[in-house]
Amino acid sequence: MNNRDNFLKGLWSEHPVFRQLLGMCPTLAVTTSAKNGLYMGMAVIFVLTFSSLVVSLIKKIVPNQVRIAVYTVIIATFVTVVDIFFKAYIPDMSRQLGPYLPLIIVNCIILGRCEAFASKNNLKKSTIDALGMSAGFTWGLFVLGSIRELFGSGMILGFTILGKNYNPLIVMILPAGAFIVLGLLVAGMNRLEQK
Amino acid sequence: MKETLRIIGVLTSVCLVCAFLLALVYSRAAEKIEVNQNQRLKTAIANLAPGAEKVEEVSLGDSTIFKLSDKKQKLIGYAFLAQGQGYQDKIAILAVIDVSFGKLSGIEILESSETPGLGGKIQETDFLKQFKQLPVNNGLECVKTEAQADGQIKAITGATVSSRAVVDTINKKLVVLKSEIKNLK
Amino acid sequence: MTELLLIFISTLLINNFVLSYFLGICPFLGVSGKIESAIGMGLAVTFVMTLATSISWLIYHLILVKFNLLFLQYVIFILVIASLVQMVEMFIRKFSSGLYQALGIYLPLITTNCAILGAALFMVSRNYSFLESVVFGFSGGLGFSLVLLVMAGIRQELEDADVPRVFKGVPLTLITAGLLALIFMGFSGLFSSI
Amino acid sequence: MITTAIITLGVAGFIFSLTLALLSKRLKVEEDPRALKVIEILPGLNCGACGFSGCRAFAEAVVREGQIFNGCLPGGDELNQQISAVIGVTACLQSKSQVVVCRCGAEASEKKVATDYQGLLTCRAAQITGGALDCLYGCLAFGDCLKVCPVSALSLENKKIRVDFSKCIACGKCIQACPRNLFELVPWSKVNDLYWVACNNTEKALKVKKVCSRGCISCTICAKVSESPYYIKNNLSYLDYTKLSSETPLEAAKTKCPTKCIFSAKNPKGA
Repeated sequence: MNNRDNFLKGLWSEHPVFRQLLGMCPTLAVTTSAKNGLYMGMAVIFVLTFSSLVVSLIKKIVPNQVRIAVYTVIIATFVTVVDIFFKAYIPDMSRQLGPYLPLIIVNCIILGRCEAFASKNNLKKSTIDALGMSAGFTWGLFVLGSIRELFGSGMILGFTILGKNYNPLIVMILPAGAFIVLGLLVAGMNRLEQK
Repeated sequence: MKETLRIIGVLTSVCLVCAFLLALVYSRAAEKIEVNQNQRLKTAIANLAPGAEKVEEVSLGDSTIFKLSDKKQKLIGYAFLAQGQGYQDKIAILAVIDVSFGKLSGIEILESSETPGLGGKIQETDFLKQFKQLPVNNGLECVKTEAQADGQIKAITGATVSSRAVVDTINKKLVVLKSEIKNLK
Repeated sequence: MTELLLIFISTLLINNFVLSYFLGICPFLGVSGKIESAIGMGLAVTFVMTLATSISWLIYHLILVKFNLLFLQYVIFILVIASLVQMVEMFIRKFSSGLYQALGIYLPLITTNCAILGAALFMVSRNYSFLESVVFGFSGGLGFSLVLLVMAGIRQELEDADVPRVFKGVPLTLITAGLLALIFMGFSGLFSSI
Repeated sequence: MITTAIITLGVAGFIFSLTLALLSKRLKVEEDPRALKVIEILPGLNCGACGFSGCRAFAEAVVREGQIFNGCLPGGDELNQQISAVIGVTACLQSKSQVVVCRCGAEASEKKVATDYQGLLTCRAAQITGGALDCLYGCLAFGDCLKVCPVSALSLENKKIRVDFSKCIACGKCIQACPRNLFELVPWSKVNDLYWVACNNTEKALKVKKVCSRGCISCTICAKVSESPYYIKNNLSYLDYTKLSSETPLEAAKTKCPTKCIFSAKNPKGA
């Protein structure tokens, strides 16, 4: 598999949200608006890329019994860095994302990718894989966030789209809406695949 | 034995390196974070009590209260923080009250993760303006109809739980502070 | 006492971990296929969650707060959880092979279960006392098991249902979860003063 | 602050790793090294065809009981011999390995359906309600068997089940899944190609002809070929697999069948 395919597979054919259904907690929890989804995605890009990099560097010296513990500690470190950064420079976003930002630590995408890919592949490959996966994750969150924001409050990224008289479908912003919209999106993905 | 040492060695050294990195990053950003948090408090107080020139933090019993004074060093009121359980998660409120503890100047929601579009409306002016210059001698009450008597707040339609959480949180804190304010010289 | 009961009921039903905080969705989608595995997973999560919240509380209040090291909380919490899960696995493997047969394969999955870390983080951000934290962790795990079980029951029935092909599997599960979330919202009327 | 941070996390890391390391020694379950070896050899499909809950459970039972029971079906003879070698017993090898065949060979155009079936699209449901197929014995073609096959050896082609014999592991899951009992385990002979009668209808010829143009009309032609392994019972032709030898006229009988309901497949595993 060449580098291009390796990157692109995260964007479509092995899309983490719509295909592999990984990292569902932040996917559903923070996508009440497109902006939240975007910021969350960027945090994931940072964490996934760097932790993949480190894991593939140290994979040989980590004994099996503490493998998971070591990986999670590394991931937690990068997440804390992001968290500190958010708190210092974009405090509003940090408040919005709340505890879901630290929950990136246990995001199955990250541990999954570290376990399944970075611990078996070389540095370059796992970094490219990580970039592709997290970019895929980001656009997934953005789409989900946009749909929920559009119908839930008539806006996208804070711009009114559906006009003043639009009566928002509040269910879209509630947890129930998150599940249903994601379900429909995955079904749509399946439909595209069938053709 | 060798295996044991390796387990300990790897995990411990990973922890050491991580701790070092984090401490480094944090020490750089700590000041900025502090400023951010204070900034928020300060702007909130300034919004609610435009006349307050000096804000002085004093502890009162278990809680902290801010004494607000105007240009002439005259005490014009107090600001206090109250925290309570909302529908989703905790809600943190800043409230400003007059010297006699009889009238709220206003409140601001510092932290809440209530459902946007429903409970989230507690952060909107329509709800918050009800607290402006609100006489609270007899405490606050959350009602579902239009507010008629003193201290009454009309709950947001569809978000009674969140509205009530705000009112109750302030109420509880008020009772505590009222009984202890005498201890403040 | 009322406080504790309130936390219990509200975490179990109203602010259910899965349906209103979206915590533990991965195992929720993965393990809810069969009732037996749902029970196993639920038990394992409840056990580890109760243990993890109590230990995290102790570490947070006795060490981190004291030394002003709050920024280390994520790293320490996850270290506690990962090690704890591994120790629990070793223990039941040694002392109860029956229990290991039943729970063993789910334990490694728990480390990556965000519900556990989520419980620890929520407990901190809400300033719970020790007892409250334990109740919170326990009822969170119980709520997770409850929803997992309900979902597994529904999914077993849905297997024979005639649905459009593109909806088969995950999409249907997600939409069912959405409807469940709506149903659980009804519980918020249980108390008038939460 | 940097120092306290390093000390705290370092100590925490040290304590946890120490506990883990000690526990992993102290609590080490004396796992039979042979069991680990067996697990390594096994394909790890966890198909459950051996009658245990998974490969691991099978391996543990093998080592504990000192026998290989029915062996690992997907693994075949070769693998079972390896397992036997690990636990030091002689494998009770199956004389021939097996595959499943489906006893309905009718395609969509050959099956007659009088009604427009509107019920649930599963075989089990259609079997209860009826109406999906006029023939009361043939394949309903909703693919219940496809769903249970652990190795995806089954497929539906033109409403006819096709078995990929190179994939089939003879686990028997399709046999249980099919409400019409159409699957049959047959020996995978090393001397002949695989032959089977692709009809299960035990009605008399006239009734069979009404519902299917492919069905066995019990004309007995196949049984009349000299040295024929075929025989007729209950208006249906059967093949006696115990009578097969390299000279058996399997092909001759197949070509003579008027409804072409004797099927054959090349033996991909070779003679």
